Amino acid sequence: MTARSADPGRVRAYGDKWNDGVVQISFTLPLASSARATEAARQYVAAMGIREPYVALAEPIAPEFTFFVVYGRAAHEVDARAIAAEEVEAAALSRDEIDAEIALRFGRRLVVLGCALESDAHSVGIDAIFNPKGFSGDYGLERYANLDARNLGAQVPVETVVRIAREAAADAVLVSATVTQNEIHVRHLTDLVDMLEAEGLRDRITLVAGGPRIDHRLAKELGYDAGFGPGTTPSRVAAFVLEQASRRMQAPGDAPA
Amino acid sequence: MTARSADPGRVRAYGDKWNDGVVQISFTLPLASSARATEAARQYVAAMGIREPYVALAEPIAPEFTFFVVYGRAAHEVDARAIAAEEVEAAALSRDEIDAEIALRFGRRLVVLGCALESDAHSVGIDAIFNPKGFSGDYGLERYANLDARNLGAQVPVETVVRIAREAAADAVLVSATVTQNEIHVRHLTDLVDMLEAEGLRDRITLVAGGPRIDHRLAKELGYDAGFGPGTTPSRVAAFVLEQASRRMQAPGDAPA
Amino acid sequence: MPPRLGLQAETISRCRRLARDVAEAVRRETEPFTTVSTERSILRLLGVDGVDADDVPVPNRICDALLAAGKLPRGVSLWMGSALARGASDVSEAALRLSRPEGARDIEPHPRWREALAPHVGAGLARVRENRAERERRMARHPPDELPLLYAIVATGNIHEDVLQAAAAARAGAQCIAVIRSTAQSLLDHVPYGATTSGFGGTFATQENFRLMRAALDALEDELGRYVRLVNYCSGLCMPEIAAMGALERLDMMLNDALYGIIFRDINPLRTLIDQRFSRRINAAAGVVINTGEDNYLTTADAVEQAPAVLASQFINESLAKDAGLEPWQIGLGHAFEIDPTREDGLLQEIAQAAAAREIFPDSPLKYMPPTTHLTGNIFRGFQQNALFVLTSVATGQSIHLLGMLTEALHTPLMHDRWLAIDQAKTIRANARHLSDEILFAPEGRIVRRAREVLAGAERVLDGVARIGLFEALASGVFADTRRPREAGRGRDGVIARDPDHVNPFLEEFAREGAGAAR
Amino acid sequence: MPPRLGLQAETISRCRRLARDVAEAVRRETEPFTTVSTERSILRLLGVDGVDADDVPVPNRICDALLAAGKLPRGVSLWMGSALARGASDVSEAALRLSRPEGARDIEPHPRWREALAPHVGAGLARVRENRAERERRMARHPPDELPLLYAIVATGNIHEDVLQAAAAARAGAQCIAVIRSTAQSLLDHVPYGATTSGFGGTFATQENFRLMRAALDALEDELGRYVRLVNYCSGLCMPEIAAMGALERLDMMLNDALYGIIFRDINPLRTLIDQRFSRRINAAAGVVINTGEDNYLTTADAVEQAPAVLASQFINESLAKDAGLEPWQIGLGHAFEIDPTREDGLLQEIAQAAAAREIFPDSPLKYMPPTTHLTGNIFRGFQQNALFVLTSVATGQSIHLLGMLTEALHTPLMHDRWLAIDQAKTIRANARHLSDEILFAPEGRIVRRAREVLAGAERVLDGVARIGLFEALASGVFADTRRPREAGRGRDGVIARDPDHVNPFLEEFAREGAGAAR
Ligand code: B12
Ligand code: B12
Ligand SMILES: Cc1ncc(COP(=O)(O)O)c(C=O)c1O
Ligand SMILES: Cc1ncc(COP(=O)(O)O)c(C=O)c1O
Repeated sequence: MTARSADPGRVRAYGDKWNDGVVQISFTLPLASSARATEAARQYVAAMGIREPYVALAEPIAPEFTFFVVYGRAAHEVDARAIAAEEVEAAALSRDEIDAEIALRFGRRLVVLGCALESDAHSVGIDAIFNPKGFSGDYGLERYANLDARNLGAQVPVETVVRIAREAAADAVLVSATVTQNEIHVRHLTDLVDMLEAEGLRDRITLVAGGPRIDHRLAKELGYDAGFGPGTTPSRVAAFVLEQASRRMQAPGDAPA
Repeated sequence: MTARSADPGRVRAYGDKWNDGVVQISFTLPLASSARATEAARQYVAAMGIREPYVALAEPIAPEFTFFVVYGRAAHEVDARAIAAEEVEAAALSRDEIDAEIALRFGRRLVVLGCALESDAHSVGIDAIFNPKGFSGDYGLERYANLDARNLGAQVPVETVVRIAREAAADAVLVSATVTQNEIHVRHLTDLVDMLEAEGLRDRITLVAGGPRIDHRLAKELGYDAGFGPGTTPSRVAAFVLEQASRRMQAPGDAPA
Repeated sequence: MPPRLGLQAETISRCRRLARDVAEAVRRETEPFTTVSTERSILRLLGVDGVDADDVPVPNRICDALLAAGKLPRGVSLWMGSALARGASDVSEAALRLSRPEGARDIEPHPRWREALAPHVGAGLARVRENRAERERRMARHPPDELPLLYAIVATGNIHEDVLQAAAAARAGAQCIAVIRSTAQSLLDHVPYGATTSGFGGTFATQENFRLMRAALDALEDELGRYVRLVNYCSGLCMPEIAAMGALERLDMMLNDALYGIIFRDINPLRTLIDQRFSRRINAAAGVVINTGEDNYLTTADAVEQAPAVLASQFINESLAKDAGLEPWQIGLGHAFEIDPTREDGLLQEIAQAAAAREIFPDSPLKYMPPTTHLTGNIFRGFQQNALFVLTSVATGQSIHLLGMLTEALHTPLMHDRWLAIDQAKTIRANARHLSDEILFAPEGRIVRRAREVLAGAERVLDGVARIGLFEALASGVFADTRRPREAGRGRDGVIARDPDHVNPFLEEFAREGAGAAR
Repeated sequence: MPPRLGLQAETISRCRRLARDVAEAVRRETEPFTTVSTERSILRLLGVDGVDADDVPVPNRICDALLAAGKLPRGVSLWMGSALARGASDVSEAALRLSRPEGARDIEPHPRWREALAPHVGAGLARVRENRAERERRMARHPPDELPLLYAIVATGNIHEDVLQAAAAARAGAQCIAVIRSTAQSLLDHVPYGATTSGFGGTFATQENFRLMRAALDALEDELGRYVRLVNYCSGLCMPEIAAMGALERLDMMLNDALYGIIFRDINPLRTLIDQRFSRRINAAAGVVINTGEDNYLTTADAVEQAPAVLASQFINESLAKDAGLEPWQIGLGHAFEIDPTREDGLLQEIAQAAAAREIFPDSPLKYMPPTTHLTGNIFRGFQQNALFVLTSVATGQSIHLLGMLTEALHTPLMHDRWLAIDQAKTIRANARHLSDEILFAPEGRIVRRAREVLAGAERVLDGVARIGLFEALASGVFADTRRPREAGRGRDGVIARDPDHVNPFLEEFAREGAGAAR
């Protein structure tokens, strides 16, 4: 008999045996440490559908707070085959291919703006996409022959972005959002979409968001064309911009799916 | 406005705000690292009823396995007031008080055996309860004037325990179980109960289990009078033995609740 | 005694001389000016506080009115004194008058303004001195603190949650509590008012928030048998005002960097360098320990390459601080453990840099910042880096240890993230207590050579800065490859050329007190 | 070159001399005996394998039958040779005959038994030599391994899950894979047969399990560009049999301690000390690196108090190993990082003990075991202790680093527990690569003094043991406060006084090969 292997239709956590479903959960409950608090932790985890919850640690971290580390078995199953991971749909192209395609399809350089909005002073993310140096060996947009890439930096007011987008007739605006506490990023990202729409620019521009807490799904929800998370490389972004800009050229005026 | 405080009827995890329900979950899925696998992890956690699951880490730890660290909000609530934590019911007494009570109630020394069963060679736990040195400043049972405490050590066959229990007319048998992989402790602990019953000794003896993975509930299920987990001090055990032995004296023959 | 590298004393003093030249040039260039924020700080020290119906702080109203009336160049002191001499019953009535456009327009200088103002200057100074004495009394009641001091941050955005979590941290062993500011408060040209409950990535620095946290920490003193230090940020457009507020509410430490605002917040260089001086004057008088922000350089650039720039900046911050009257024990110099953990022998370089800072600034507390940029969603790896960070901190005799969070890459600290960090630091600090006495560095080895290299690099940087001057250096991007021209950046319009008869009575007092003696 | 403590060479050699005396006395006392397990090992080396209908291994059947027939004192070799000389077509047929009671009863010694047996002895030795050569060939193909070697355990109880997880560990960077045995296999007086899938706290050591894991690791060699070492336990009642199996299946390391079984498993001292010698003879010939188990002392007693006992035991294990023909490079001496992490300056003591072991046994690999007893359900704290353990290991030049698990207190390692440990060790090993070259110990400091104290203590222990002899020392509880009388304990009945003409052809061969030269 060999070790039973996974059924992609019924995926479960692997601890040290197939489908044992072992998971580790940690959290703090606002209860003074006691057998009662430990039982509360067990019930809290049980309520998640975790079997055989075992409280490995019940540490009093303040008079009325206890930190717990709990192990147990999550009997839940995921059908990996059925998953349509929300992913940015754009072929992976090299810098040269992209430059070539732009020349071919547009016969001009595409104007791409980059920034972080309002109070967000984190520029390293947007710099990683724009600066020639790029990210993990992949050159930044400013190195692309056929991209007129302008990095506006961080802490740029929404109005400023919109003004420059109009003046420069930008093809794409790339926004970096890093500070997410109390959903502040949602606020700023939405403000930008609203103002672009108010100015009738939204449809003409490929709008992309990125940042450590951004993913494609969230960006779509906020009215962006795409969202990129941790580890994004510039070329993937450039390829997407090319893709979208082309669509817009074909169907001017109306936003693509 | 001051920070909202907890409603003991609706307890939830505290991350950095009251009732934000923030929990951290880590596990490995038998899937190659990919956007799909990350989505599977999100769904697995969502299936536990965790809101806004955020995959902080998706680390390929083997060709077909990915390790995940996920944060999210567990909206579940626990009614802390309703919890009856399964706890050993015995007043906390000092060594002197216990010795005095034994003299008073029994007029003789109580015979207490200790051991770890069969293949389990872990003796530190049972030693912590029996050895004079004791545990975290609390003297061991061998220091009690009115306990005839006999530590049989580890790896003691079940038959041996039963034989000695009969010969010594033991009042209590204390069993330590440390190795729990593949439920081996359940097997050995149950064997002992069965054999004691077969020999008609069960009712005469206070039967106690202990160990890092033992708790009162489990011990009860397995037919023991009590179970003690990590951090147990000898005096708590002695107090319980006194309690139970007294009950047995009053209602000889039939096992107490 | 931490292990020694045997760095050349001459090189070190040459660096110090260069830095002093830089600082003196800055003073000459900034002395002709005052700023709206400096004037507002004077008002706050005089006891002016509160906001008007539109939530605009009274000090802002007054300065704006006087500015509009063309009267600010002579300084708020003259006008407050005159208002009082002309019958204003007290400071708030005087403030009320001057905050009205017509009040500001019509006020005439009064010959006896100084006498009228004196008692209020005295009252402000008295409160600052009393707070300092109070701190010293409280500290004297307890055994000396274990070093390095464990410094924990709270950053919920809600002062009440902050108080709850700060108390938990203090009980767990934190010795300094820093309330992180809401993002980019440095860009506000006024200080928000009252208790605040919604900030982003931090909680607004307001005088009421200072008071609430101070009271919460004082309340723990007897239970803990130690005094818990309170820290906030004294940088940005309101640098000196926050210094004043801190002095009035007995804060113990202030993040107070001469260049941070310029480089990382694009605040006007002139404005910042004028403000940093008065803010540090106030901190000096208040007995506050400042923390410089060199760690920030390492968050955008490679920590190995930037090491010389960090050291150079420490020398400059030190001399600007001394120039403003701070004693060495008040000058907490910042640096950080930011080298890529996967780098071969990277730990040796961290040790070299930490030991070098200790050897070069023997009388100043060193504020050691945790790994941040190289932390990822792997919280276990993060906890490991923080363990090496604590050990390095203890082994090299650092003074103020900012606790690293295993979740640094994910969110502002959760309750238990902070607890884990405190427990980690306490455990390792004790477990390695005397390690610094027991290890020596191999002569001419990798660690010693690295330290020398960094010092030599710093000297080169300082040499360049001294030659062209700090303003020119900032303009040409010497620091963090960021160009900040003298006249550009936020808040330039708040810089005002002083009238010949402009007075800052507090500066005069501080000078008399000889706080400046250290210079 | 790891930092030196400057321990007195005389003291060290005095300890060695005392240990040698102990070892020689043990040999004199054990030479008159053989054991059932030693005889079964001879059978296995001759090629006897398999189980009968009742799952009893054929080697056990034969020894039992010969014992019953009173023929075992003359040794299985004589009877196997005679059976062959009397027409048994091959080893298995000879084995079959002797495994039957009547077969054992009726067999007569044959004058030409040696000639008949010789080819089979030769075949056995050839396979052992060929495996050793094969290992050397494979290793020669790759660059030398990075040190310390990262040693990971698998312990699922199911050999197939073990294989899966071992491959994952090897790919992640593990250089040694140890398959932990099912609990208390040491108490079985036979070796289970075939592939097994249900063990407790580990997986049964069987020859088939050895083969499966060996094949799985060899299959990774080209992908990884390195040879992955396989480890198992060669202790307990079947000590030499497992050594034989390991030699036949090309295991690379064996946990093989002269005293572990006696002290921690209550196995008869005489039996163990006879068996350890032949098992080590086999390991010597097979080019196996043994690991001693001194770490176990620290799991029941305080690591600071026990340090001298650990060192004394290392000296004894070393001399018994040399006495059995093992070269210094084959003698992996065990110790552990088990001091209470909350102990003041505890880390300094760990460093002192680790550096002392390195200095005292310069030519032997040191097997450094992770913190276990002080690990708790706080998995983060556990990960932190393991980080300090790795750093200490690297800084003091340890050779074999057993990876600590953050979940040590909870369960046998999960897939990702192991990955985290490997990633941690790889990262710190590189990040601190040359740290051992760069630090020195303060002369006469806490670390140096502690090392001296431990060595002095060890000398006292050895002195006592040498005076009364090892058996008496074991009986009087010198080690781990556990009393083990010479005649008590499991498996005493398996000890048999040898007949004058008893021969062990393999021992003869090993001696001829001069493996024993090292003595
Ligand atoms: C560096 C840093 C800083 C530096 C910023 C310097 C600078 N000029 O950028 C300094 C020290 C100034 C700083 C300050 C603060 N910071 Co900060 N900082 C960080 C840190 C350590 C690293 C961020 C970073 O540079 N990552 C490296 C880049 C390359 O990664 P990235 O941003 O994810 O970008 C990649 C992808 O996301 C993607 N991407 C990013 N943007 C975009 C955009 C587009 C269009 C696309 C396609 C892709 C894309 O591509 C990039 C390459 O793959 C993080 C913690 C951490 N380890 O992550 C905290 C962190 C981001 N900071 C934080 C906070 C709260 C602050 C402060 C607000 C704290 C305070 N109150 O003072 C301040 C104020 C800053 C402000 N006003 O916004 C929090 C945010 C918490 C949250 N989620 O809300 C973090 C997570 C730390 C923490 N745990 O508290 N910070
Ligand atoms: C020390 C130790 C050993 C020593 C044991 C020495 C000895 N004579 O006891 C040695 C090295 C021999 C050993 C060997 C093995 N061990 Co071990 N060992 C441990 C270790 C490190 C510490 C256990 C300990 O001493 N705890 C200290 C005592 C005081 O705590 P305690 O037992 O919980 O006891 C307290 C309470 O539980 C309670 N209590 C305990 N018993 C009783 C009884 C009664 C009646 C009462 C009232 C209370 C009570 O009171 C005590 C005081 O508060 C743990 C890991 C860890 N950190 O916990 C692994 C561990 C227990 N061992 C483990 C394993 C698997 C083994 C082996 C089987 C591995 C192998 N295959 O070789 C072997 C074989 C042992 C065997 N045959 O059983 C696993 C068990 C996994 C599992 N849950 O199944 C652990 C968890 C390590 C791991 N992660 O793999 N081990
Ligand atoms: C000196 C100094 N001031 C201020 C800040 C951050 O505050 P703000 O975001 O308000 O600029 C930092 C951040 O590290 C700092 O080092
Ligand atoms: C030398 C040695 N043999 C064997 C073992 C454990 O195996 P068993 O449980 O079969 O005795 C150990 C455990 O650490 C050991 O150190």
